[in-house]
Amino acid sequence: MAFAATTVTIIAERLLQDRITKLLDETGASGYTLVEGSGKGHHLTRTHDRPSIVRDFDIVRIEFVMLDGDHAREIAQQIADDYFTDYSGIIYITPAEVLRSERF
Amino acid sequence: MAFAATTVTIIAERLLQDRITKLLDETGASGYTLVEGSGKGHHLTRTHDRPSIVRDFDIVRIEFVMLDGDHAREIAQQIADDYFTDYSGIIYITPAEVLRSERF
Amino acid sequence: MAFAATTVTIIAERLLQDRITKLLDETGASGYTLVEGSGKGHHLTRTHDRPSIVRDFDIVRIEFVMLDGDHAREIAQQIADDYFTDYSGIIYITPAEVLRSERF
Amino acid sequence: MESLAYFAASFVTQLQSPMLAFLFGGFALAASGSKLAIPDAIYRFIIFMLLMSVGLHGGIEIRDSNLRELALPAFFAALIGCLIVLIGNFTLGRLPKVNRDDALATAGLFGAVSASTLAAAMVALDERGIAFEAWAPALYPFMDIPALILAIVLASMHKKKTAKGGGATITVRSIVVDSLRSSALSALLLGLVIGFLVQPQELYEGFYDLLFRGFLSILMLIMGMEAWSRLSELRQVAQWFVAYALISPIVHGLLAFGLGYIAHVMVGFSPGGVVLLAVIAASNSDISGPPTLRAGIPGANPSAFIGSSTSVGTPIALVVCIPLFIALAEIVFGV
Amino acid sequence: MESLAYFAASFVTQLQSPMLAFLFGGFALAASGSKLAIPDAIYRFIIFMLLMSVGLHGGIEIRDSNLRELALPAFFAALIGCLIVLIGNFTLGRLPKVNRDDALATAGLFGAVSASTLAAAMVALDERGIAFEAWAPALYPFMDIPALILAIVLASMHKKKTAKGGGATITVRSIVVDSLRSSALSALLLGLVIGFLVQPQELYEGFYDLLFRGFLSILMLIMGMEAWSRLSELRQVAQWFVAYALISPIVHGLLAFGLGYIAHVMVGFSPGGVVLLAVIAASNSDISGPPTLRAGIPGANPSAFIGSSTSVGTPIALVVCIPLFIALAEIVFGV
Amino acid sequence: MESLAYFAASFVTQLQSPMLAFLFGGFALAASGSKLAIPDAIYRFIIFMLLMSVGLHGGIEIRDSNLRELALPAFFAALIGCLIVLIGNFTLGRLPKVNRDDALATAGLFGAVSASTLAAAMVALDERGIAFEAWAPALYPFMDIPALILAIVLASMHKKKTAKGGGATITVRSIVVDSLRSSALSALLLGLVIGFLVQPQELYEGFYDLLFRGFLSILMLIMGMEAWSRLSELRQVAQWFVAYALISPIVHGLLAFGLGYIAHVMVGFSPGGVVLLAVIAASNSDISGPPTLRAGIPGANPSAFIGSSTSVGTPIALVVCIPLFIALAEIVFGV
Ligand SMILES: Nc1ncnc2c1ncn2[C@@H]1O[C@H](COP(=O)(O)O)[C@@H](O)[C@H]1O
Ligand SMILES: Nc1ncnc2c1ncn2[C@@H]1O[C@H](COP(=O)(O)O)[C@@H](O)[C@H]1O
Ligand SMILES: Nc1ncnc2c1ncn2[C@@H]1O[C@H](COP(=O)(O)O)[C@@H](O)[C@H]1O
Ligand code: NA
Ligand code: NA
Ligand code: NA
Repeated sequence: MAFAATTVTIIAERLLQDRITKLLDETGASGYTLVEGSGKGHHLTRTHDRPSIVRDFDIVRIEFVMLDGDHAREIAQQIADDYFTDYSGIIYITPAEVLRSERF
Repeated sequence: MAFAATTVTIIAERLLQDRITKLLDETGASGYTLVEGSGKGHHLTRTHDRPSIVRDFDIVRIEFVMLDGDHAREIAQQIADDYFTDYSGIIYITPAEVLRSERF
Repeated sequence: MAFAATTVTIIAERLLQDRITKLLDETGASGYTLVEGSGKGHHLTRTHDRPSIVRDFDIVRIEFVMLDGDHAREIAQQIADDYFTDYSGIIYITPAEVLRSERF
Repeated sequence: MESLAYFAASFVTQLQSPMLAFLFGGFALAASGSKLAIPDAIYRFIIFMLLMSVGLHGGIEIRDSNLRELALPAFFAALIGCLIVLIGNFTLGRLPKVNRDDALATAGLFGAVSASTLAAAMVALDERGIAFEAWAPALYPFMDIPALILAIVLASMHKKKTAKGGGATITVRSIVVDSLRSSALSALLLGLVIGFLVQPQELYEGFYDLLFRGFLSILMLIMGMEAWSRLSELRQVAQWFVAYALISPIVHGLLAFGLGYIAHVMVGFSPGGVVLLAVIAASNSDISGPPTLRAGIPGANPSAFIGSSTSVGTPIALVVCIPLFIALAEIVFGV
Repeated sequence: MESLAYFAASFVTQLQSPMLAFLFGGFALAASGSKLAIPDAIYRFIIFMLLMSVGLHGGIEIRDSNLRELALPAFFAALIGCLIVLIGNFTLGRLPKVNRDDALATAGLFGAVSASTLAAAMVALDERGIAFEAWAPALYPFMDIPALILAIVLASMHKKKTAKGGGATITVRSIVVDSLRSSALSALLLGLVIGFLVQPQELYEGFYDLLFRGFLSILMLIMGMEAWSRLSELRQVAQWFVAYALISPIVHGLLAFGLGYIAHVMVGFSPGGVVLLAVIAASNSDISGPPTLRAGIPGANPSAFIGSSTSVGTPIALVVCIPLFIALAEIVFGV
Repeated sequence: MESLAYFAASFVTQLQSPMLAFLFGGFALAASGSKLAIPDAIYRFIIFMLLMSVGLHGGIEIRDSNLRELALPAFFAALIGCLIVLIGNFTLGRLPKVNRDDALATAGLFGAVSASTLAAAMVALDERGIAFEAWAPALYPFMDIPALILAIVLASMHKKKTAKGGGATITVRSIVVDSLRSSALSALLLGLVIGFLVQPQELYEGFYDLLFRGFLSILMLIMGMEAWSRLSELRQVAQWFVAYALISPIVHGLLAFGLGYIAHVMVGFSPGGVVLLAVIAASNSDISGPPTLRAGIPGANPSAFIGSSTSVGTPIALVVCIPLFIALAEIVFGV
């Protein structure tokens, strides 16, 4: 059986990774998944595959899935408010369905 | 022209990668895409960028797109039933549209 | 506040990466995010973690988010027309909402 | 009295070895939140280089050695592997708040062998000038595989007894195959075979051996950093696992030292060989063990067995057990 | 008769070289499903080290050599590159069930050159004590680039003839540039230039040359594993590709040996140089070739050309051709 | 007159060093669009190896040196770090179209130190046979940390004055900690401590020092490629940054040379030490600086400070400053 859920995707600099995942832990996300990437926006072009001892500017893509869509939105809004005034990054929210809802 | 389709995203331990992709091959998914990542859920914190000779606990994110949404859901359910009783992982399903439908 | 937006996901061979991102720059996408992966479709099985001096056949997953859904679809269609007749790859489009719309 | 002083002196001298300095350096870096990280690709390459080197050396030397001497130590290695799992099952496994699956997986891991600890012990023996048989490192799989098998078999027997049955059926064959296929054992065995067949003395000395100690120093640094970082996993786990990880390496090692002594008396097993047997008993598997156990005992929580082995068991094996058994050997065998 | 026995003996001795042992080890590991994997970053670094080393050495030595001697062998190299593509087009390309694009891409790949095979041949010559000109490895691009160009040009001519036209237009210039920009040729040429200009003898000997054989042994291991793993690609491909990959390296190599012999007689091209020319003819491109061909002949199925070259062509070049041509040189030139 | 000719000759000779050849090679590769890429994991490993090596060497040697002599040069290093930031603030920061945050971040970066440039200078001194104190590389943090602190403090003072306040509050302590935790300084300090405590002479010589120059040559190649690739970032940035990056390394270096000369006269600071002080002043931080500044001055555009330092400042430091200061030292000190 599939249950309605909400997926939030956060694209940010690695610099923020620890702070964002800490916030997710505290606000009660049941988990998150993170992949590393590159990207381009208004600032620096970030290239994952280039030698870079400074990995803090690399892009991480963090996604979390939640059954409670309103809560997910609140968390997303908080991240946007806390970090995305000063730092680079985007957030988007998509509807989804999940299997095995007891995991969330 | 865009055609309605369904995207299934599976987040699992690398341990299961071969079994899941084999199942996708057999059940007739026309393809899949896999990226490596890290994550946190109810168990171990998995960190992709830490030295780990034991890569079996790393997280893989597998997604496949299908025109036939019911079939996609069946496959998703089968993976959940076969593997996600014992092992870590989540599955979610999102609606999408695809271009060049002859590829699927 | 959340604004309606459209996400386009392009899965292609790395061979095409520069051409696709250049097209995105020119057609006015405000940014994009890219992760590396592996995959299987009708052709070669591509394995990201295997020694491969020939990285051109690796899979890249490029996603961009746009407020203007019609424009996003046009860009997607153009990529499909320009590159996906000869080369491997798929494109799919999903609806989303974004926070901080001024970034797009 | 005198020998006790000698023992203490030997132990303390060994604590000042460069290898342990790198291990402690790893603790310090991780504890201080340093951003230094040795890339994963380098770590995997180092493991390959070390095991290939150990294998090649063994293979090259083995030509001149009497392989029949291997029989008794190999039998003892297998025996120890099984004993460790049984001991773990009857001690750790019976403690309150300890899940049986977790206990068996942990005991299996401590019964199995760490290639990195083995390499560190070989360098430490070298530094003290204590010889060992060329085939001694090849005792590794004889202890590793039986321990993993027994742990998984006991877990599935226990499951059948208690639960509604079902679950994956893991065959003994698949466990053996899985272990042999692990990156550590593959490299070691391949090195042995190549070393034996083509005797690549020059390649071994000019490349693999040349880089051995340097790579080991970096591996020690990584192990130190990993040990510290994984401490957090332990918070989620019953305290008993920490106690087990602190004590059992020493107990297992002494047990093996005793059996090794018997082999010394009976078939002339060398003092260095006895130390290596004790060290591989004291060590816990960091490469082949975890995935094999995860597949074989899916009910076990990886935090329990990985946390206690990486963060506690391995440092104990490196810092306490290696110097201890070498000092012991110097007393017992007068080397 | 005697020389035949000598030939056979030389061939068999060479089969016992450590490098081939690592190659066979790679087959064995992959066949047994071993989890050992050399990280991709290490693989790419090894390729860089080997080609930089070959380049530096060539550059350092080239000062004292008469570059006019290069002209004839370089011309022959280009000729062979073209001949290989033409032969492929008229044999493989005309066979039933073989798509012309696939055939041309495969022939282009076999006309082009493998840097790894070249490095292996240089070590093998060293081991047998057979000298070659410092500039001989620099014959590489003279064969590589013409082969790629001709294959792509023929494919686009064929397409224009048969199909409705259109498609990407690839210029000869862009193919040349693409090849020279490939990581293999870049490193080789950069090494040549640096070696020639600043003569970094110490750096070369103390680092690049020091690690050369060791890294080559690991590269051989990787090539063995890759060869086995890619066998599955072959299943999707007409059997003719396998036959072509089995036979053509030997044919191409013998052809080049013949032309090399002519250069020996005419301009004193060294026996070792003749062997290298034959080996680069027998080899197939693993670095610059595949992406250039993919871009230039988009209709060709990469499974066809990558499967047959990596899994069949390369092992044949390493295991059969190198020892064969060296043994042949020992007979013909009495070295 | 004569000494000027000598100066010019020394400068030109140094331009032919293998290290610079690799740097220029990197420019050439990137400019030609070569696909050669040294994997990120290798780059990070090389940085580790170089700094660990520098640290170990310093630590081993430091036992015999009089550490009181360190005081004045260390004080000068800190002074220079602060002066550089102040100079940047009052020149670059007051120019039209230059955002103050960008100016301060850039000045902070140029005040901070590049480990890679330091390593290159050490090899260059070695090649010219100019000695320096074992502890001289340890001057690094004394200049690095004050420069970063001052830049961030000035930026936040400026923000408070002009803007509505708010924003992250960064403490001096957190900047110090961040710098010490960076991968470069961690490795250097760990090496110093291990070298000092366990004196791993053999390990140092047989591994870290053995590979030092080779790895440095690859690092130079990477720096050349990076410099060229990042040129595009500069297009988005005011021209003044380019001018600053061209001129300031030389000015900063000469300033430091002068203070170093004073230390030479007062406490006998060695000629090689003076050169190193000048080079670390001329260098700009590629490892610890950028992330610390990004966190501390979030309003600064990374394109501005990364583009001008990587693409202009670093090449100037390597190509112009190192040979210049060495030639100067040869004249001034007659070494
Ligand atoms: N429209 C977009 N679609 C997808 N990713 C984006 C978009 N805009 C920005 N990003 C990502 O966010 C990162 C930071 O953006 P910026 O701060 O604008 O440079 C970029 O490097 C991209 O990875
Ligand atoms: N709510 C979630 N959102 C996104 N990813 C999740 C979530 N829960 C679990 N995961 C992923 O699934 C993996 C295994 O989860 P677990 O078995 O709960 O430890 C985690 O490491 C995450 O990568
Ligand atoms: N149905 C699908 N779902 C997800 N990814 C796909 C799908 N089909 C193809 N792909 C991706 O596109 C790549 C190229 O496909 P192909 O040209 O069919 O080999 C594959 O390697 C996959 O990464
Ligand atoms: Na053990
Ligand atoms: Na060829
Ligand atoms: Na500086």
